[in-house]
Parts: sequence; structure tokens; C-alpha cells
Amino acid sequence: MNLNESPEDKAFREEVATWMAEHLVGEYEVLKHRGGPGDEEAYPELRKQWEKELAAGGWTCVGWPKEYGGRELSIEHQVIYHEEYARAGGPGRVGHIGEGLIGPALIAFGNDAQKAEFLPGIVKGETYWCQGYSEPSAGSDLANIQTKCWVGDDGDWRVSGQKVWTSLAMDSDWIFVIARCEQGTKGRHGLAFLLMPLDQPGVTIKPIHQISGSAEFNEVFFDEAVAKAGHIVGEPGDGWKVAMGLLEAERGVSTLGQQMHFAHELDLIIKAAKANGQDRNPLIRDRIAKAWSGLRVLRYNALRMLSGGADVALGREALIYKYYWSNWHRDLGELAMDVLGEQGDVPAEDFDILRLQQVFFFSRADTIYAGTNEIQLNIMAERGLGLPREPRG
Amino acid sequence: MNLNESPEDKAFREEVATWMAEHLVGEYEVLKHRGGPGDEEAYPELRKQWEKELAAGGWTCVGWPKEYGGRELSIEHQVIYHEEYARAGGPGRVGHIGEGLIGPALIAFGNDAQKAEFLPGIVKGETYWCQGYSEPSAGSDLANIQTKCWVGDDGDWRVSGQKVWTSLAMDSDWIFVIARCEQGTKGRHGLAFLLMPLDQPGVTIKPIHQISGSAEFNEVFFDEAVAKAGHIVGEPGDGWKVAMGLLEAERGVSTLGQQMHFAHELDLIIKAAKANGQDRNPLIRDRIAKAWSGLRVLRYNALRMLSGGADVALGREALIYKYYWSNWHRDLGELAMDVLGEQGDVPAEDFDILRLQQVFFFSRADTIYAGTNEIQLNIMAERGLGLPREPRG
Amino acid sequence: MDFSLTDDQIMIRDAAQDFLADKSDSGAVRRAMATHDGFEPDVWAAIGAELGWCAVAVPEAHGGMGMGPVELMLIQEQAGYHLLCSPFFSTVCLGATLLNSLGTDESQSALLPAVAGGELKLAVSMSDKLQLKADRLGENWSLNGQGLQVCDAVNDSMLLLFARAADGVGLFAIAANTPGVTLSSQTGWDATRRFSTVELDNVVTPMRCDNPGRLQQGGPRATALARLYIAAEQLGAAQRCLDLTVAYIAERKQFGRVIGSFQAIKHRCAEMMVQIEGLRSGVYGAAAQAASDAPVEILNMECAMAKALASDVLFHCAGEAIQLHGGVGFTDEYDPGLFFKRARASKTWLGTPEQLREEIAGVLL
Amino acid sequence: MDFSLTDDQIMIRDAAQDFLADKSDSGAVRRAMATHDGFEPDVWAAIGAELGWCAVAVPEAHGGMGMGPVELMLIQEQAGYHLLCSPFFSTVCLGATLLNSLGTDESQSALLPAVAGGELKLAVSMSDKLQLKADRLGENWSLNGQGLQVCDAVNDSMLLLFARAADGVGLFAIAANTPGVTLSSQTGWDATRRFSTVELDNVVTPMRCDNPGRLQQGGPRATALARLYIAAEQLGAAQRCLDLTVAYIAERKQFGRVIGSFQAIKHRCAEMMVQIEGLRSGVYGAAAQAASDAPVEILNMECAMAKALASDVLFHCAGEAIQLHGGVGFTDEYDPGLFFKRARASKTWLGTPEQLREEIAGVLL
Repeated sequence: MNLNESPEDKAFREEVATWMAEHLVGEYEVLKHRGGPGDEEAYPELRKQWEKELAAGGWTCVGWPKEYGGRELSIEHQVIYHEEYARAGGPGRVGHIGEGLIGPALIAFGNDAQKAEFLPGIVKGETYWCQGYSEPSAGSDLANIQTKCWVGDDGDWRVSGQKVWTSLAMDSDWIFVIARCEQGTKGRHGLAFLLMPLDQPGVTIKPIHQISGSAEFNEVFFDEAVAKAGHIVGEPGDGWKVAMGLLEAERGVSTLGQQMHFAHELDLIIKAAKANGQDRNPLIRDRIAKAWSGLRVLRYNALRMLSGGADVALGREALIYKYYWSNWHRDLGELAMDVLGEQGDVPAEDFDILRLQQVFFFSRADTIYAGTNEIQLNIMAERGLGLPREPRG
Repeated sequence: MNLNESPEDKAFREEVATWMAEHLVGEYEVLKHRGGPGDEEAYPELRKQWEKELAAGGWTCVGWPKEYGGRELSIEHQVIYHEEYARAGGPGRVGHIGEGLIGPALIAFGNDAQKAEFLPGIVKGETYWCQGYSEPSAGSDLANIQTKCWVGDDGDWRVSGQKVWTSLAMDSDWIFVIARCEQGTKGRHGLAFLLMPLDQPGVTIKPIHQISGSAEFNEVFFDEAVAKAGHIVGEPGDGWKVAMGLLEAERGVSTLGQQMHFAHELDLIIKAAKANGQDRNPLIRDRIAKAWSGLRVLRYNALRMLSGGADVALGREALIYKYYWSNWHRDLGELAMDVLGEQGDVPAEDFDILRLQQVFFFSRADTIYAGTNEIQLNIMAERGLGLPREPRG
Repeated sequence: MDFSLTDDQIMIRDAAQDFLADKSDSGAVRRAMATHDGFEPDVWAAIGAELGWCAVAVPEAHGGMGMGPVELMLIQEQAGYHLLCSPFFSTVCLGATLLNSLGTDESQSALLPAVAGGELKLAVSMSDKLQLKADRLGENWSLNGQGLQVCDAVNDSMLLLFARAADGVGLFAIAANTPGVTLSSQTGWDATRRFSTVELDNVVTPMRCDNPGRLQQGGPRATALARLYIAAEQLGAAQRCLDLTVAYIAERKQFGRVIGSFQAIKHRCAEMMVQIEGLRSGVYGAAAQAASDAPVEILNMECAMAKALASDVLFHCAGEAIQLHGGVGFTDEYDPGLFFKRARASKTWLGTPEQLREEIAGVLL
Repeated sequence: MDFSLTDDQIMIRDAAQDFLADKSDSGAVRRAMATHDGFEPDVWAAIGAELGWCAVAVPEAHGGMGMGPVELMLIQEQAGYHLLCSPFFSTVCLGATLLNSLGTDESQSALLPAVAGGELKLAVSMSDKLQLKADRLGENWSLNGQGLQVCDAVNDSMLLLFARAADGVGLFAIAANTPGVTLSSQTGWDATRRFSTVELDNVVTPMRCDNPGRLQQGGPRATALARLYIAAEQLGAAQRCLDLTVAYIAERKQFGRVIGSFQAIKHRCAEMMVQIEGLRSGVYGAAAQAASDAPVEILNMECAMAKALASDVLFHCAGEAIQLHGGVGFTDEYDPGLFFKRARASKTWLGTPEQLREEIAGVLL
């Protein structure tokens, strides 16, 4: 247990930092610290161009195997990469879902043709993906999928139904969907995992306006929309397995980068407090120290998770992580607005202030999406502490 | 809605205050502010003598009908009496259970012989009572009574079983007990309400030591203990009805007096803070203001309850009261110790400090006895908000 | 001592409830939010002319009903429950309260009858920063500077603003359409109540309203009452958050059960109920003090208590409403977000909870 | 960078767990609480002589094992879990840490080997108030005044006390049985760790321990490490509160169900787990910093974080343990009360959470 970095790690950190310092300039300067949660609508086209810039430097998909175009970085170097990317103010990654979710899923579960067709576009920063899991009646009860699919006369799949909470759908080319391929089944059985282009008749995207005014989530409606016969991942009936494997991958090294964004937000709070005198308010000082402490906990907790090896999901530290960071972040938003006071009442023109307002509003979603607080507590009590399961109705 | 007091009310307030100022002196001086929760073991004999002093002045059972020896005071005057009693530092009432619980129950449910036998002793401050409801397996699940009773060959009742959380048993002469008179029944049915002398073979009292070091609660064991044939209140099978009627009476006007004790505790905290400089700590100042605010809420909430008339138990203000005051009081205990700091670590010789330590420890019981927080929240959700009932196992 | 509502008070409360359920439902609130001035004129007209709410707390001598803070508190509770968008708050709760508390007889006679009749809108600053100067100009006054955080100022408002004069701080009335007045309104995150910055450039007005003999007691009393009325509104809003939530969880099913059957959800709602009922006791108690002979120092503490508690309880309940609505809770389509934004904005009005508690602590310690 | 425990570290932790489960169960703790000195000599003897815990963090040059803060943190976590009553904390976590951090080579050679061998008990003041004066007396020093909040001082302890000398504050070692020393110990609400006031009346000692060159860095480092070790103990105690509670609710039935099947109870336990695991990450992280090249300013913040969080988490968990045990929770017969008292007492040791956070804020702001 030692936090000293090896000379090699330090050199790699320097390499990433240098690349960022040299490339996140000029036309990309405006992207610094932009495009995060609640700010997804900022500069979508420029951010896609930035994805290609990253790809050109070999800084996409850094954890992927080399045979699929990745850098095959060690866990430690991936952490360093994400930290330095965020520390430099690297913008929210439009390619995140391709790189972090569907890419790894295809590497694990896809066939050779699928890998050949889809992975290069992700690595090059050219193809953007979004996710179609949740449905109006399948929120916390994720397996309650009503969207159905069947094989049409032409051998391709047809999909009808509705997905919801699909982020970045407007900026994406493709969506991956779980849909019920065996009618009459319930829960985790009888589902298929399909890859579908969004630009087709039969797919309608409707943005969901949030309380923060932004609309990064969408409803996606399918009306006999088409997925090619070759675009099912795994066999019909494997849908749940593939989807869950992919959710596992979601809790990855990128969280250390997320923490750097959090640290930046805390810095903005400190800056605002110094500017308006709240830095002398003892109750605010106490809460700023608490926020800083929570961020240390998050960092060490993530390091614990990453040091745990393959069985990481079994550890209590992994079970608590989503609950801890999302509630910490929500508290941070409240602290930010309490520091701003009346300054927080009107949408700010200064992005450093507006960002804090966004954090306040958007962070209310943090404790809801990807497993509400209530679901997280159930899981922790049942899997972490072995208490009796909650009965279904 | 007006808080001004009428001249008559003011005069009555003056009368009580004067009587207390003239009588809580001399040998009784040491009793000031003593004998409250967590301090029940203070001066038991002197406090019994004080009960007789009160009785001589006509200040016991002030709300009872005149025909039973009471003063038949209006609700408002009862409130004033309790407030002035507490404001003067009147000691914890050893006669409370007789005056506040069993007396009213006998007036409502007892027969003439029982009234004649028991009420005068209560009014005169000569007979002391305690309560036998809870059992090891009947805590939150109060109706799960295992103690059984049956009619012996001599026509008297025999009782066997165990009661727990019986306060003041050591200082009491009599106990009222609910026991199962119809074997094989469950829950609220088949119970009898019996009056029993404690000083008899077959009754064993065992004090329960608390974390605060005091032992005001007891276990009471019954081994074929005797209740006279005439000492059943109501009919066999009416036990639950009598017991519940009595618990209703418990939420009465005396709560305004309890609040005066709370106010005294807050004063002691302020005094301690001024003495050790914590009065300049902004975080402590914030919490002291919060505590004061909570006390205002308690007062107005109690006035709302009392103004509601007969159907008071239906109001949401009555449903929240126990939860509100007990959690407020527990927070007050934490505040007290945070103000004291290291001064709180060792049992104090100064009673003004020791009292705060007692509040800290004893108030942990406040959120447990007479309906735990968890049971209170169930009741509020189900009765107050109409949410579905929790299923039994 | 009597803590129950009179029949008249109950009638006023119930009438407000009925009117607002009809005229200030979710659709009406959203329509008002989208207007330039932040309210629908016909709702305001009904409040002033038909319902007579503006007259409730105006003395009978000035054409009012001569009732008091308890009645106004009850209306405000309903206004908060229905998130009423209206210059009622600024005109009656702030403006008329100021004039009642510290106005000269002349200014009361000049302004209160029109207020009571619903014919005049008053716009009042809620900031404690004073950036206005008043200079004598013959019989008149000339005002210069900025009025900050002026509530519900529109073109035909009468502005009531404090300004520093040679003889001390005074209260001045200025028609908003007087030459030299520039209103700049910005719609905040909470679009249900509007605030403007008002620039005054050599604005001439004849009307100085403060009665020096009333200022010392009346100033703190007006602030205390304004806090009480905000607290009442916050109380109503908190109650609405709970009611919206209970209605939602009684319908929404997950895992084959209504989510209101999950004990953890039940307890969270019960906790909201505890806080709301406690707050209601606190707000009603403070109102009862305002209607009694409490000295202004006591009233100050009571109303600071009510407003601090109300801000905290509303913020908690609005946050819980979002959380317990799940995904739809943070969408603009559902109503919890409206209350959440009001909760955030109102937290700072006339003092944050921390500032108010520090006021209380200053007396206690 | 490596955040996993080594095999040696795991072995040390597991051995401590086994030993304490056997020798520091509830009965043993209660026996120790009832003794005059607050610990059972045979348990202390086993810790020092057999298990070698006292040697863990002592340099090899002084007869120790030359390990570091991570190992000691792991032992302390177990000590807290089992509420170990022992002068181990004062001797090793406070005393040896002080000597390691800022002692002269001579004082280290004189004292550390006996500490490592379990032959010497050190008693150290935890107060930040300095009420001792040291005067030169030939080769020796004469001490006068009071040592406050001295931890685990018994008749055969060696006292390690700071005192003000002409050339600045120095650290002095005084055998507790030296003439002029008066120990007055008072058993606190938490009887598992004893504190004394020590009166020194012209007490003569030859041993001044501080190395002036090490004082500036070593003083803060020793304080930071001591906070870390307390935090580790609090972490263990918090974990025990959760474990006791989960065991109880899995057995206790009400309404025909184990109470652990009630969702609200489950969520409360899960919330404890969240806090405890977060704390564990924080404490382990601070220990890892202590074992790395972190400058003392960083270490200070990290350990202040760990101790503040640990105090809050333990207090919360101990309170929840009482509450979720119901009636038996506030009896002396069950164990939650013991942890609750430790939680309360340890909250102030080397800084309350508020004071520690103010230290952090002072750096950040």
C-alpha cells in the first residue's frame, strides 16, 4: 500500500499532460471544462471534431486491446490518462458510450464481423453510439422490458416499443437496444441485444427537457424499426447477459477522470466563495472541508476498487460507490448554490458560475439514473449485508 | 387565534407560581429540577413527601372531576399549572402514573368499588403505581402478550409471565397489568386488565441498568402472583380496550410542562456555552438557534393539539408529536455534549452539567420507548398519509 | 389564549383553496411563467377586484377589511400550495405591510385604498443593500441610484423603495413609469416570481412615506411579517410537494407493487409529514404572535424561526419529491421541479436560514 | 502506486483479529473496565511479549520490526472493533510515534527497545493546552505544573510530556513513580480508556527527548499519525456497530417477521455500510499517504479528514446500533452502549470534527 508513483508512471503522466496542453488550444480552447453532465448541449460539432483530434493522437480507447486499435494501457496508466485528460479541462467525451460501453461489449460478446464493422469507427472517433435500455415501466425494475422484436420476412429484425432516458441520442449514429424476442416471457429471459442505426424511418427521437433547462436525455420510439439480421449480439435470449456485462464495464477507470471534474467544480466553488466573501463564513468553510474530504474518500475508494482485481464487483467498496459519489455530488450542488446566494438565482453569463448552477440542478438526476438511491440501498442491504430480499408484488 | 392571556388566566398563573415559590423551599429546595428522565433515582423518599405536600395544597390530579377529588381545571388552566410547576423547577412527579394513567382509566372504565378503593390514595399522594404492558416479545408489537392469567380456586386471579420496561417499579405500591385470560387467543383479543399489589410473593422486580448508569426501568416477573377477584378493570377480554384508552390519556396537557423542562435544559446549555466560550462558535450558535426554534414548534404543536378538541388523535399534529419531541430531545443531548466537549467526558459533580450528560444518554431511550421512531413512521405513513399497511410475517 | 381558527378564517382559507385550485393549476402556472411580466392579468384582476384578498389586512379606515396577519398567512399558504404567480405577494405582503407598519397617515390614505381595491400594484425591494440616495428638491425628492431585487416591478407598478436622505433612511413611492426610471427584469431559474433592478436617474417624486415615529418599531415589524408571509407560502409549497409525491407513489408500480408500499418510501414520506406539520405549527404560532401583543423583539425571533424552518423544510421536501418521482422527477414536464426552483430561490429571500438563526442566536447568547 | 495490502499486512491484520476475538470479547472488555487501571495485565503482556505489536512500527535499529503506519492502522482497526482496553494505544500509537517523529537518537535508544519488547508503558498527554514548565537543574530538568488528559498513566508508566523551557517547548520523559509526581485518574463515561491529570511538583528528570531539528516537521507528523490511529480504531468500532446490529435484526422478530426484513431497517443498515466503507477508503488512503512520500502538510490534511470522518461515522453508527436494537439497545447489558460511549469520548480526541475541518478549510481557503 503505497501511493508513490514510479518514474515510468510519472513520465506517462507528463506525456498525457503535454499532449493535452499542446492540442486543447486554438479552436478547441472554448471546449475546456465544457460538455459535462448538464452541459451536454455545448458545442456538439466541435466536440465531435475533438474526438477525431484525440483519435489522431491515439488517445481514444486507450484500454482496448491493440488488435482492436487500442493502446492496451495498464489500469494504472488508464487512470493516469483519465486524470490528466480531466485535469487539463478535456471536454465531455461524445464518444464515451461507444468507447466505454458498446465497444467493450462487442469485444466480449460480438462476432468477428461485428467487430470489424463497428470497432474502427469508434476508435477513429467517427461513429457515435447511444443506449436503449430503460423504458417507462422499466426504470428501477430494469428487466421489465416491453419493447418487442421479431424477425421480419426479409430475415432482418423489426423493433417496436419505447425507450427512455437515452442520453446523447440527438448526436448519435447508432443505438443498442434490448428488446423482447420471445413474446410471453418475463424479466431477464427471452431478450435480444440489437444494434440499430438511428437514421431510419420507424425511429423517432424526442428530447426530454430537464429542470436544468438542458435536454440531454431523450425518448426514443421504435415503430417496426429495422436491425439487420447480422446485428444481433449473442443469440436471441442472451440479451440480458450482454447488457449486464456491459453495465459492469461501466464502472471503470474513467471514474478517476470524473473525480477530476468534481475537483474542478470544488475549485470553482472555492473561487466563488473567495470572490463574494463566503470563504469567511464558518458554516461554509465547514461544508467546503467536508466536500474536500468526500472527494478524498471517492478517490481512495476508486483505488480500492481498482486494486481489487477481477472480483471487484463483490467488494463492498464497489457496492457503495455509485451511491456515495452521486449523493456527494448532489450535496456539492447545494453547497455551490449556498455559496452563490442570490448570485445563483439567475442563469449566469460567466460559465464558471453557470457551471455551478448546472451542477446544482443536474446533480438531482445523479441519485436517480443508473440505479436510484433506493435501489442502491436495497442492493447493498441484500448483497452486501445479506439481509432478506424485498418481495415482488 | 390569539396568544394573549385573559386576566383570569394571568391570575391563575400567578397563583400557581406563588404557591410553588412558597412551598418548594427549605428541605424541598434540593429537589429543584431533579427527578426528571434519567434522574429518577434522585431523592425518592423526599419526592414522595413532596407529593403529599402537593396534595395538601390541592395540586394533585388538577384535571380530575371534583367528585373524585380533583380540581376539574379547564384545559387552559391545566396547561398553566404544568407550565408553572415546571418553570419553578418542580421535581419529577413520582405520582405521575397514578395521576395521569391509571386514575383516568379507573374513572373511565372502573367500577364504583375500584374508584372508592384506589382514587383517594392517588389524590392524597399516598399510593404509587407502575405499568405492566411491554414484554420481551411484545415491544413494538405491543399486542403480542404472553403473560397469562386465570381464575384460581379461591376466585382470585393468578398471573404468570414477565413484564419489562416498567418504570418506577421500585418506588411503587401497585402495578396494572395486561395479561392473556383466554389461552390460545392472539393479539388484542382475550386480554384482561388487572390491578396488583407489588409487595407479594410471586412478584420479583429486577432493575435494568441503562447506558446512563441509572436504572429507572425494571423487569417484573410474575409467578402465580395474585390479583383479587374484584381488581379486574372491565370484563375479561376488555384488557386491550382499557389499556389503549389509558394510552390515549397519556398524550395530555402535561406535555406543556415537559416542554418547560426542555427549556430549562436549553438554558443550561446556553449557560455552559457562555462559561466555556462555545457561545462564540458559529456552528454551535446555529445549533442553539435550531434547538430554540424546535422548542417553539413543540409548543405551538401542543397548543394545536389541545385546541383540536375531542378528535385530537386524528390530526396530523398529534401523529407527529412523539416523533418530533423525542428526536428534538435526542439532538439536544448531542448539542449539549458538543458544547461541553471534554468537560462532558467524566460524570460531573455540578448537577447543571451532570443534567446535560444525563440528557445526552437518557434521550437515546426517548426515540425507543412508547413507540420507536420506526413504529411512529409506520403509523404516520399509514394513518396520516393513507399509504399501504406493512404486512405481518 | 386560543390557537384555533375562527369561522371567518376558515372561510377565507377554503375560498382561497377553491379559487387557486381552479385558476392556478399547473397549466396556469406555466402560462404565467411564459409571460413577460410573470403573471396572468385576469387572475390578478380576480384576486384584487372579486376576491378582495388585497383588502384583507388593510385597515377599515382605508377601505380594507381590517383583518390581520393570520388571515394573510392563510392565503399565502394556499398561494404557495398552488405556486400562484401574481403581484399579490409584493403588493400586499410586502408593500401594504410596509405602509401599515411605518407609513405616514398621508401615504396610507393615498395608497392603501387603491391597494385594497386591487387597483394598484406595489413593487418592493427585498435586498438589504441600500444603493439609493434621495435629495430634497423643493417640495419633492430627487432619487438616484439602484433599487436591487425589486419584486414584481412592471410598467404600471408603484415602486416602494428605501433611500438614504440627509435626515436618515426614508421610504419613497415612485410610479414606475416616471421619467428617469429604468426597469431591468431578468427571469431567474424560478420563473414564478420576478425580480428587477431599478435604475433611478434624477427621478422626482413628491411622496415620502415613512413616519419617523414609526420607523424604529415598524421597520423590524414589517420585515418580520414579510418573513412570516414567505414562510407561509413555503409551508404551502412543501405540503404540495408531499401531496404530489403521495399521489404519484400510490399509482406508480415497479416490481409488481405500487412503490408507496415499500416501507423505506413510506418512512421518507412520513418524515416529510413530520417536518411539514412541525413547520405548520411554527408558522401558525408566529402568526398568532403577530396577532397578539408580542413586542417586536419577540415577533422578530418568531418570524425568523418560521422563515428559517420553512426554507429548510421546503428545500428538503422539494428534493424528496424529485427523488421519489424517480426519472420523471427531474423533467420539466412534471411539477416537482417548479417547487424545487421556488425552494432554492426563496431560501435567500429576506435572509438565509443561517442568517436568520444567527439573528436568533444573537438574542439568546 | 499500489492500494492493495501485502501478504504480511494481511497476516498482521488477521492475527490481531483472531487474538482479540478471543481475548477482548464483551466479557473481557467489561472486566477490564472494572479494574483500577482500566486494563487486564495478562492481555497487555500477551500483546507486548507474545504478539510483538509494540515492535511493529519501531525501527529495526531499536529492536523493532521496522514496519509502518499501514500495519499499525490495521491493528488499530481491530483494536477498535473489539474495544481493546490496553495501554497499547498510548504506548505505541502516541508515545512511540512521538519518539520516532521527533525524538533524539539518545531518547530513541533509551526508550524504544523497551517499548518494542513490551516492557515499557508510555503515557502521553492528548491535550493541546500546555501547563507545564521545565527549568534547567544542572544536567537535569525540573518540571512543575499540570499534565492534562494524560492517556493510560499508571504507576509504572513512563510519562512523555511537553513542557515550556527557556529555549522553547520540549518533550520530557518522567517515570510516573518519581517523587513529586501525583496521578489523579477519573473514570469517564467511557471506561475503556483512562485519562489522568498529572501534577508535577519539582519533579527532576534527566531525560529531554526532543530533537530540535526534528520538531518542526516531526510534531505535526506525530499529531497526524496519532489522528490516523484513532480514526482506524473508530473505523473498527463503527464496523462492529453495524455487525452487532445486522446480527441482532436477523434474529429479532416482531409482527411475525425478523425485523431485518423491514425495508426501512435494511436501508438504515445499508446507509451505515456506505458510511463505513467510505470511511475505510479514507482511513486506508490516509495510511497509504503516511507510508508514501507525502509532505507533512498533505499528511495533516489527510489525517484530519480521516479523524473527522471517523468521529462522525462512528457516532452515527453507534447511535443507529442503539436505535435498531430497540429497548435493549439502551441497556448496559448489551454492547451498543459501550461503543456509543467510546464514540462520544473519541470525538474530541486530538480535535473535534469541526476543528479538524476548520484546519482543512484553512488550507483550502
